[in-house]
This record gives sequence, C-alpha cells and structure tokens, in this order.
Amino acid sequence: MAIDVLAEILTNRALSADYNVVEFAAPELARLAQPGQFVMVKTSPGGDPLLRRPYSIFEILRDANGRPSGLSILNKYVGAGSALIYAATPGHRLSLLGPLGTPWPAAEPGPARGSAPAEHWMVAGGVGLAPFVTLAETLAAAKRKTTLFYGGRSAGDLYFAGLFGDLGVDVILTTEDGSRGERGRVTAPLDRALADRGPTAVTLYACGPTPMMRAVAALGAAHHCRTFVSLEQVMGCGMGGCYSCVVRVDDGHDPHFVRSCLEGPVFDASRIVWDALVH
Amino acid sequence: MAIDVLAEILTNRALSADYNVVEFAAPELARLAQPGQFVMVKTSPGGDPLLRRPYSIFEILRDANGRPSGLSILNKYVGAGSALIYAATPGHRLSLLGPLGTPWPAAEPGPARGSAPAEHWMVAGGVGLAPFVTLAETLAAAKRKTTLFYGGRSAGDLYFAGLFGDLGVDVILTTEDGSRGERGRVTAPLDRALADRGPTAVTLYACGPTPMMRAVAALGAAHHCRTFVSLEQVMGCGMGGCYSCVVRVDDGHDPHFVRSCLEGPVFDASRIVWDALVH
Amino acid sequence: MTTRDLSVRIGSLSLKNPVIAASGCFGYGLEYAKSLDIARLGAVVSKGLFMKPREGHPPPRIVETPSGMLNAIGLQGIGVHRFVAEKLPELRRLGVTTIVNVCGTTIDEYCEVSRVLSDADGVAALELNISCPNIKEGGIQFGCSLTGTYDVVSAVRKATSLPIIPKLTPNVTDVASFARASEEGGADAISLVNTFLAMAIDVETRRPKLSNGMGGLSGPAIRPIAVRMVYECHQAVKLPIIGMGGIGSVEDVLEFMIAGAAAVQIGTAAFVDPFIWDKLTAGLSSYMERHNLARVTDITGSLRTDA
Amino acid sequence: MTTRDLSVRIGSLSLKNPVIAASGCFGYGLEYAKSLDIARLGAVVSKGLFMKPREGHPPPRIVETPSGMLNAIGLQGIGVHRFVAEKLPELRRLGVTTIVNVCGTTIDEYCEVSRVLSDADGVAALELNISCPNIKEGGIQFGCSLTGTYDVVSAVRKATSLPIIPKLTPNVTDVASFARASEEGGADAISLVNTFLAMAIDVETRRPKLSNGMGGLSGPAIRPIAVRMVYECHQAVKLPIIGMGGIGSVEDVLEFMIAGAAAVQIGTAAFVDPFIWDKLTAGLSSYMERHNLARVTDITGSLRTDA
Ligand SMILES: Cc1cc2nc3c(=O)[nH]c(=O)nc-3n(C[C@H](O)[C@H](O)[C@H](O)COP(=O)(O)OP(=O)(O)OC[C@H]3O[C@@H](n4cnc5c(N)ncnc54)[C@H](O)[C@@H]3O)c2cc1C
Ligand SMILES: Cc1cc2nc3c(=O)[nH]c(=O)nc-3n(C[C@H](O)[C@H](O)[C@H](O)COP(=O)(O)OP(=O)(O)OC[C@H]3O[C@@H](n4cnc5c(N)ncnc54)[C@H](O)[C@@H]3O)c2cc1C
Ligand SMILES: Cc1cc2nc3c(=O)[nH]c(=O)nc-3n(C[C@H](O)[C@H](O)[C@H](O)COP(=O)(O)O)c2cc1C
Ligand SMILES: Cc1cc2nc3c(=O)[nH]c(=O)nc-3n(C[C@H](O)[C@H](O)[C@H](O)COP(=O)(O)O)c2cc1C
Ligand code: FES
Ligand code: FES
Repeated sequence: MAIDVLAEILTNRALSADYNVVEFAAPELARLAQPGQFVMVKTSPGGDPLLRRPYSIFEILRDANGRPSGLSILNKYVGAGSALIYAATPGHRLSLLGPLGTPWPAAEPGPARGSAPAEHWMVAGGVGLAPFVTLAETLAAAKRKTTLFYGGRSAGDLYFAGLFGDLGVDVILTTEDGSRGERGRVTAPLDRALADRGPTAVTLYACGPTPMMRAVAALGAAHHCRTFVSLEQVMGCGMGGCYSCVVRVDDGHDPHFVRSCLEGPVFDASRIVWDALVH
Repeated sequence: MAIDVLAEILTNRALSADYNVVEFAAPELARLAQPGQFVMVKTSPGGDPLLRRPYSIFEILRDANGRPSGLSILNKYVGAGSALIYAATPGHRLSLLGPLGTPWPAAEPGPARGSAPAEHWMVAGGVGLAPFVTLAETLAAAKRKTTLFYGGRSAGDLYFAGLFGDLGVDVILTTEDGSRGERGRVTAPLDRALADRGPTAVTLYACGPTPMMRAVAALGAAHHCRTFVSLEQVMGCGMGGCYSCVVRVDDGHDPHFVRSCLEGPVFDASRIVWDALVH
Repeated sequence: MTTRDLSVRIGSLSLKNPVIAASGCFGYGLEYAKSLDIARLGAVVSKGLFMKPREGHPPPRIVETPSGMLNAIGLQGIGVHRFVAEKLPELRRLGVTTIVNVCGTTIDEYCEVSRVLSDADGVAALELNISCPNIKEGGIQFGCSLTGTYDVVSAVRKATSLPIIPKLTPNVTDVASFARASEEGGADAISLVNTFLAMAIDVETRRPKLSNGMGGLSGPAIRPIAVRMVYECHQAVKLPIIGMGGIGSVEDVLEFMIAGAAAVQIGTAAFVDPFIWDKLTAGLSSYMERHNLARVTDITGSLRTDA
Repeated sequence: MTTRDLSVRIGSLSLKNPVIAASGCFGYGLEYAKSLDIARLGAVVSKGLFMKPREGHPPPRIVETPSGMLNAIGLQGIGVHRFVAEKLPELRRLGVTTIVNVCGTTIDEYCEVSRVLSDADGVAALELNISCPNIKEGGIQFGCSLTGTYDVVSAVRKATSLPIIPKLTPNVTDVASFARASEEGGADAISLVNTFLAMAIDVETRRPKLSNGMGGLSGPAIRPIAVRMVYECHQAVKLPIIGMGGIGSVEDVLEFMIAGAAAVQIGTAAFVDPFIWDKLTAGLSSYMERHNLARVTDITGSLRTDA
C-alpha cells in the first residue's frame, strides 16, 4: 500500500557540493516502510519538473520514544529535480509517495555452509549507499554479522561510514585515488574476502553504478553467493502504471521485461540480463 | 535602455494575506529608473511560470549616502507568478528586466489658471498605489503641491499612507466599508475636490482598477484637467517585441492599437478608447 | 451541499462519473487496487492489448520534456487471453468499469481481439487504439487515413455489440474528419487525443534519448492543442467525446468538458498523483454547486462564443 | 580557445551565426536596438507584413499555458510600404541581416509584397508566412494544402531573386510532404515550425481566453514535436532548414541542429530573455570546442541513429 504525504522538510544538510541529506516529517510513511523501499518525490510544487523522482529511503527517523517519525533521503545532484532537492528549504513541504517497491529480502540466516554462521555483505558505490542504512539496521536487529564494502572516487565521496560502524557493521573503504581506505575499486577487497571466507555462507547486497553491480553479481555467481542488487531505472510513476522502468530478466524461459518499480528495485542478481541494462 | 539583472532579494514583508513588498538589491536598475516605469520579473528560476510578470517600481532604495541601491515592488497575489513573489525567500535571486515603459510626465507646472499654483493629484485604487511613490518623490523634490486620493475595500487594503504623508502629500482615504477614511469610492472626494478647487490648475494621475481609472478620466475631462493613467495590460515581453499588450487609442484620426509597454503604461487618458480595454 | 449528479452515459455505457484512467497510464488498474478504491473511478482503460503478448521497446522508454514527457513503451502487454484470464475476474470482483484498449496490426486482429473481449465477462467498452505513434505495425497507419479509420471501426462494429470508441491521433491536419469517419463507421463515441509524435536528442552523444528514436508527447504541454481538437470534433459530430491530453486539475477537466467532452481521461497526471480521482470529482461537484448545475452533463459543450 | 566558425549559408544568404530572432517575437528589431547590438544576431525576422497596415485582434492576445503560450495577435503590422520607409533604413544602418516575414491573403499579394521588398535596399531574404493559424484570411489555407504551398512558392519564385523561405505549419499530418512541395516550388530553404493551433478556456466565464477564440501555441511545450518535424524534413529534402519551436538554451539549439537544422530561430524565449543571443552563440562555440568541431555546419544533421 502506498500513500502520498505532503511532508515538511525538517533539515537539509549539505555533505558536499553535490551530496545532501534531507529529513522529512512523515510518521505514517516511516511506519509503513521496509528496508530498501523507495519514495517518489515531487521535487517542486509547480510543474517544473513535471514528474516525480525516485529516492531510496535512507534513514527512518524516530522520536524520543523510538517511534517512527519521518525519513531522510540521501541525494546526489545530477539534474533539475535533484538540484531542487539539494536546495530544499526547511519548513517547506514536498509530496512523498510511498513506500514503494520490493524491499531487500528478509534477513534469513541463509543455508549455512558447514558450521560457520552466515554473513551479510553490503557493497555500495557512491550514492548507492542510500538503501543500506535500513538494511543494516534490520540485520543488526537480527544480530547478523554484516560487512559494508563502500567505494568512492575519493575520500570526499565517502559519507556515513561511522553510522554503519555504530550499527556494528564492519566497514571496508576504498577510493579510486587512494585518499581513504584501499586504493582502487570496491570489488577488489570484496573479491579477496570472498576467496578468504572459508565455509561461511555469505549473502551479497549491492547498489551503485551498473558496472559495479554487474561486477558484484559476477563475483557472487563465481563464489556461489545469493546476490541482490538494487537497480535505478528511470521511473515515470513508481506504481506499475507506465511500464517505463523495465529491466530485462531471464528466469530460464524467455527473457522478458519486468517493471522494476514493482518487482524491484531489489532483484536477485542472477535474473538480470545485464547487457540490456541502460545505465 | 533596458538591462537584465539577477537581483538578490533583500527582504520580503507580508502586509496581509495577499499583499507584500519585496526589496531587491539592484543599484544599476535603480539608477536608470524613472517614476512610473516598470520591471519584468522572472518569478521562478525554472520554467513554471514561463513568462515574466510586469511590476511597477514601487520604491527606489538608497544606501547610506543616498545613492540608489535597489528597488522594491508592491505585489498582490492573484495567480501563479504573484504567488511566487509573495513567497519569495530573502537571499534568493530573481531576474529583473528593466526599467521599461514611458514614465509619468515630468512634473511640469502645467498651465496655471489664474494665479493659484498648480497642483498634482494622484488617485490610487488598491495595488494601483504601486507607481505613485516614485511620482510623489519627484513631485516633492520639485516642491509641487500634491494630494493622494487612495481607496480600498476596507482599512486592511490601505497601506503606506504614512509614507506619502512623510513626503508632504495630503492623503485622502476612502474605503468601501467605511472602516477607514470616507465611506464609498475614491472618486467621490475627488469629484468634490475638483468642483471646489477654484482657479487651481490640477494634473490628475490615476492607477487602479479599470472602472476607477475610467471614472477618473471622465472627471478629469469634465473638469478640464490633464489626466494620466497607468494601465495594466497582460504583457508577454515588455519590450515591444510581441504586440500582446496593446491598448486602443484615438488620436483624432483612426483609432488603433498601440503597445502599452512602449507607449505606456502611462497614457494621456484622453487618448484611451475605454470600451476596448479588457480589465 | 445538495447532491450533484456526476454520472454520464456514453452510448450504452454508463459511468459513475466522467473521470477515467487513460490507457497505458494505469497499468491494468489492479496495480493500484491496494492503495485506492479503483471502482470509484468513472472507468479504467487497460493498457493496449494485442492478441498475443508483446515485449515492448528496450529502455529508455520515457524522457521528461517541458511540462510533458515522451514515451515509447512499444505496447508491452500480456495479450488479450491472459488479460481475460488473469486480470478481468479481479477487476469484475472489485466492481471496476473496465474499458479495454484494443490494438491490432491488421483489421482482422482488431476484430479478433474485440470478439474475445465480447465473449468475456466484465468488459464495459472497447477503445480502439488506431493512434499509437510508437510502433510501426500498430494502428497509426489506420488512424492517419480516413478510409483506414472507417474500415477498422466498421469491421469491429460487426464483430461486437460492446460500445466501441476509436481513439484518434492528433497527428493529422483535420481531426474532425476522423471523427466523422468514426461516426460513419458506427462508433459509439470517440476518444482523443493520443500522443503527439515527437523526439528528444541527447546533444552530447547525438543520439535520440529514447531507444525507439521517437516517442509520443503527453502531459500539460499538449493540453491547449487537445482542447482545440475536442472542440473541433464537438462541432463536427454528434458522438459523445472522451477528451484527454494534459489534464491535471479540475479546471483542466472543465476546460475539456466545456469544449465538448462528455468524459475525460487522465494519463500523465496520474503518474504524478495516483490519488487524483477523488480530488477531480470533488472539484466537479463544487463547481456544479457554485454554478448551480444539477447534472455534470450540463457542462458538456457549454462554451460561449457569442460576444 | 581557438576560433570556431559560426557562420552559415542558407542558399545565397550568409549569416554570421545560426541564431535568428523569430518573426513576431522581436518586433521590427529596432525596439531592441537601444538595449543590445542587434547586428550581432544571425538575422532578425520582421513581424509578418501584408501590403497594407493591419489592426490585429483585440486583446487579450496572449495567454500563458504550461511551458508555453498561446497568441492571437492577428498580424498587427504597419504594412510593407511603411516598413520599407520607416524601418529598413535604420536596420540597414545598424548592419542588421534582415529577413522579412511576408504575408498575403492571395498569391498575388505574396508576390506584390515580395516585389516591393526586392526593390528595397537591405532585405536579405523573404520568409513566406503560409502558416499563421490566427487569422482566417492569411496564409494557413496555403500552408495546409500541398498545391497551395507549391503555388505560393513558385509564384513568389518568379517575382523575386531574393532567397525565399516558406515557413511551414506543424498542423499537418505529414510535414515532410510540404517540405518537398516547397523544394519543388523553388524555395531556397524552409523554416519550421510556426505555432500549433490551440485553445484555452476560462472555466468560470466559459469563454475562450483569447478574444480570437483560438491561438497559436509556442514555447518549450512544443519543442519535442518541432524537433521531430525538423528531422523528418531533413530526411525528405536537400534544402537548408531553419528550425524553431521552444528553443531557449544552447542544448535546444543543438538538438534542432543535430536533427537537421542549418540555423534556428528564437521566439518565445526572447520574451523571457531578450539578451539570449550572445549566450547561445557562446554556448555553441564552447560545444564546438568540447567536441572539436571547426565549423558550426558540422553539427547539422549529425544525429546518430546506428545502434
Ligand atoms: C529506486 C530508485 C532509487 C533511487 N535512489 C536514489 C537515492 O537514494 N539518491 C539519489 O541521489 N538518487 C537515487 N536514485 C536516482 C534518482 O532518482 C535520479 O538521480 C533522479 O531521478 C535524477 O533526477 P534529476 O531531475 O536530477 O535528473 P534528470 O534531469 O532527470 O537527469 C539527469 C541525468 O541523470 C540521469 N538519470 C535520471 N534518472 C535517473 C535514474 N533513475 N537513475 C540513474 N540516472 C538517472 C539522466 O539520464 C540524466 O543523464 C534512485 C533511482 C531509483 C530508480
Ligand atoms: C505595467 C504593469 C505594472 C504592474 N504593476 C503591478 C504592481 O506593482 N503590483 C502588482 O501586484 N501587480 C502589478 N501589475 C499586474 C501584475 O503584472 C499581474 O498581477 C501579474 O502579472 C499576475 O501574474 P500571476 O501569474 O500571479 O497571475 P496569472 O496566473 O497570470 O493571472 C491571474 C489573474 O490575473 C489576471 N492578470 C494577469 N496579468 C494581469 C495584468 N497584467 N493585469 C491585470 N490582471 C492580470 C489574469 O487575467 C488572471 O485572471 C502590473 C501590470 C502591468 C502591466
Ligand atoms: C506511458 C504511456 C503509455 C501509453 N500507452 C497507451 C496505450 O497503450 N494505448 C493508448 O491508446 N494510449 C496510450 N497512451 C496515451 C494515453 O492514453 C493518453 O492518450 C495520452 O497520454 C494523453 O493524455 P495525458 O496527457 O493525460 O497523458 C500512453 C501514454 C503514456 C504516457
Ligand atoms: C506573439 C507571437 C507572434 C508571432 N507572429 C508571427 C508572425 O507574424 N509571423 C510568423 O511567421 N510567425 C509568427 N509567430 C511564430 C514564431 O515566429 C515561431 O514560429 C513560433 O513562436 C515558434 O517558436 P518559439 O516556440 O520559439 O516561439 C509568432 C509567435 C508569437 C509567440
Ligand atoms: S515506474 Fe511506472 S511502471 Fe514502473
Ligand atoms: S509586452 Fe510585448 S509588445 Fe508589449
């Protein structure tokens, strides 16, 4: 079930010249939301831009009693709509439609290989960090052992590593220029860790640029890990109405297009026909 | 000569639920502006609304040394564009194109009837007050004797009477509900004053709803006063490019349409074909 | 507030109110059933259906443009048989007034799809999509030719007793002549407009932004053209008209109805606000209140052109 | 930054750069001369001119619509003789490349106006307005008929040796066929699009918002349709194409040029930003820099449609 709320902007925190976090008062949405779901944001009250923009629910905000009171989004400025979110004014209201989409799969223990407890590894590239706070919280609540592999171009692109640390997540950072963490791509330490893990069953979750997710999917397949990816297709409606957001999947029989706003954004990576993905 | 400046909003003062005054930093515009001219305001940085909106230059702002530093506009909320001006945020910038249009005629003494000094009477209805502050300042600087007849629906519609008083203007107020000044229309005290003025030469200047301006024009004609009106036609460009803003005038020969952004907004009232005016 | 009658009749089709979800913009309707009561809509028009399932075009399938969007979905769909088996029973159970958007690559296919739907239970009317600009083989060749339009309509007329509503394309010089051809072919109503054939180019890559090259323009951008076309058709034919193109507010609904529409469809605006339906019907009621109109049908064609 | 060549040739007409002020959107040019150097524009197209002065329609003449506007100015104008006497000398003195938008109610009038302008000094080319949707007697009856288009163009061809540029209407099913008719008639180039016939209604008064009832839609709203039409014409004819319809940024200019335009016109956007010209030419230069193009003409028709 989706609802549409005209949510007050509580805070707008710039992280850099193109990243920011906006907090909204939206208790009902926050109560309904499951990890990995998204909202469609009307970035302007007028007609420019016309369509809503999809954003992962970044954090669930809670009041003093721990009850869900709102949510935040982690925004990267890329065009007209994200520019308006970047410049959002606290006190103003924006319309949020959600929660939408299929959440991350529940933190099931997974088929244990041997006796070692199952682990959950998240792999984020850039703004692909957005859907992982809610997942990490759920995994932490279920007392799962979790790791975040998190890569960016340079130190300035890596945010909120501490937030994950506080949730008990092991955080492994990489930057392409080596300014923080390991130098290179996030898939390098992931590959090594998968090779080293011994008999531990690992579930992989990835979100970020398509080439990164594709590489993670390949590593997951090679190492026999269930792998989930959260895809970011252009979306017209977010509710299954327009068939704009399709992703090509292959479930053994004819490959076909499915709507990523309904069946996704989270997909079992093994279903995806990667060559047909645009981004 | 018109210029286009991206002017910072200095203050936005709400006068009521639908009136406000916005001050802009715009020294060059302020230097160029003449009394009664207007600016075309881009009410939003995006494409909604698309076209600019015409606004009289309300006040010329001055720095500590008396040098022109900016201007203000008096805005009444009627639709999408004026709503954005009503909600304008100090610190943001809006694009102002101007100064545009033919100003109020210079404060010439006018043909004196007998020996009494010539007088200048302004007649404003509602937001039609906007072009009169600059005129009153010019007349005050030229030491003319001036009167403002200013009408609204009720006391809450009358603003800035004190500002005119400070400029040495005699202010005569009317409200339709009698809540401030004389009860009734602004043309009633005007009519009486014209009848009572004796040999004084009076120039009339009017701005407000079309029926009011038309009534003032009729009184002016009946009492042989030169009468100027500032018309508010819908404008596409403000610069003579589009021919949208036309007003029908009759200069003795064929009545024809002239562009009110170039030949107006101030017109000698005797030229106007009132039946052809839309508002 | 006294009760205002929002019901309209389009030929033998009765609608609770004149506000309909446009084809291709509301899935098969059921996608929304968890979030709102879709039986409250005047009707739901299904995504366009051929005999067989269709893949559609590869993404990118949409791109936003000023006050509008281009789409080239390519009529992805489950085909008429799966629709009848998988969607129709639930739509019927929910009490939805269901109009099916019928596609075909040949006149025979239009007739065959129409027959399958006539035999099924729960279809209120057929909208003949002879106007999709996004696929080469689908409809537009009929919709851009007067004889093609007449031929499809009159053939389907013989194949079904359901109300048939050809959907006209705006990509023509004289839309009213297509309204007349539809009337002569035996249509019960017409709907218009489908999208305008259009194009957007990525100037950095110098490629079209849509995988299909071209797409159909919808949304507020096209509204003034669509209103004009509804007005022209209303002058030309007696058929009820279902108007659409950029409607997003009750003022927009009224504009189309005053120009001559008996009912309206909402496409793009339902992407922005999937809960728009009750807002529009409430707005209609309060307009009728304000203007002292008992029946919503009193609005249709009420444009005043005298001086 | 090395120098980039922004000049284009349209038949025998040379332009400093491809950015032109559209007819009816820049007065006679001189209105702007106090505020900017209008000789820096690629060209200025005058307001449409008949033989005689014309009154135009009563106001309201324009109304804003989503990302666009309707106009029904009704071709108010001073007539060709006053233009030649009162405007042309000053335009010449300022060094403006002046294109005149020629109107007529008959083929003879098009020819006569063209002859007067050919005899005058300082007219660079004639744009034949066979596409104004706002007046009954003016042009559109020619622009919506293939033979009408051919007849006007071929008649004016005999009357003048100036470059002639018929301006096409988008209110047709197949714009490319009108491009071909223009080519066969002897045109030197074509320009498109003029405005889309459209309508807006005040729902409170139930009257059209424009005094004329209908008007022409311009502005960003129509851009994707106009780009598609330029592309279709570019596929159909060899003539240089002057593209327009909703251009407001250098990306928009590039979109039209990549689709096939040799030059572009700016109408509505010049109302919003009368100083847009240098911004667009600077943007073109920096795009050429970035894409390593020496001549702006390299952009024309460079759309990549391969996979
Ligand atoms: C389920 C989902 C969750 C998302 N979560 C987040 C998030 O948490 N934080 C965040 O910053 N962004 C997120 N995105 C991406 C975000 O929706 C786009 O960045 C945004 O829509 C761009 O809008 P714009 O108006 O700024 O850019 P536009 O002007 O629309 O486009 C600018 C550029 O961005 C590209 N673009 C547009 N939409 C997308 C898209 N959906 N994915 C990738 N590229 C796109 C365009 O092709 C274009 O090149 C998410 C997308 C999806 C589908
Ligand atoms: C030279 C000039 C000076 C002006 N000075 C002022 C001023 O100082 N303060 C001020 O508040 N307003 C002034 N106006 C009027 C102002 O331009 C309009 O109120 C404004 O354009 C409305 O824009 P909108 O988007 O809010 O309304 P829209 O949504 O465009 O229209 C809302 C309603 O207002 C009407 N309207 C639109 N434009 C005008 C217009 N130009 N005149 C009258 N009615 C109109 C429309 O017909 C419609 O009914 C002036 C107009 C002109 C021509
Ligand atoms: C994404 C999308 C898909 C569409 N699919 C169909 C379709 O399958 N059949 C059809 O007749 N019209 C289809 N249309 C056209 C709409 O039904 C409608 O005619 C058009 O969008 C104009 O209305 P709007 O401006 O309210 O969207 C589609 C439109 C959009 C935007
Ligand atoms: C107010 C106005 C007046 C116009 N007058 C003319 C005209 O006289 N002759 C003509 O050929 N086109 C005229 N046009 C059409 C424009 O030249 C142009 O073709 C159209 O507006 C599309 O371009 P745009 O979207 O950049 O405005 C006029 C357009 C507007 C908005
Ligand atoms: S975004 Fe519309 S169907 Fe997925
Ligand atoms: S507003 Fe454009 S000519 Fe006056």
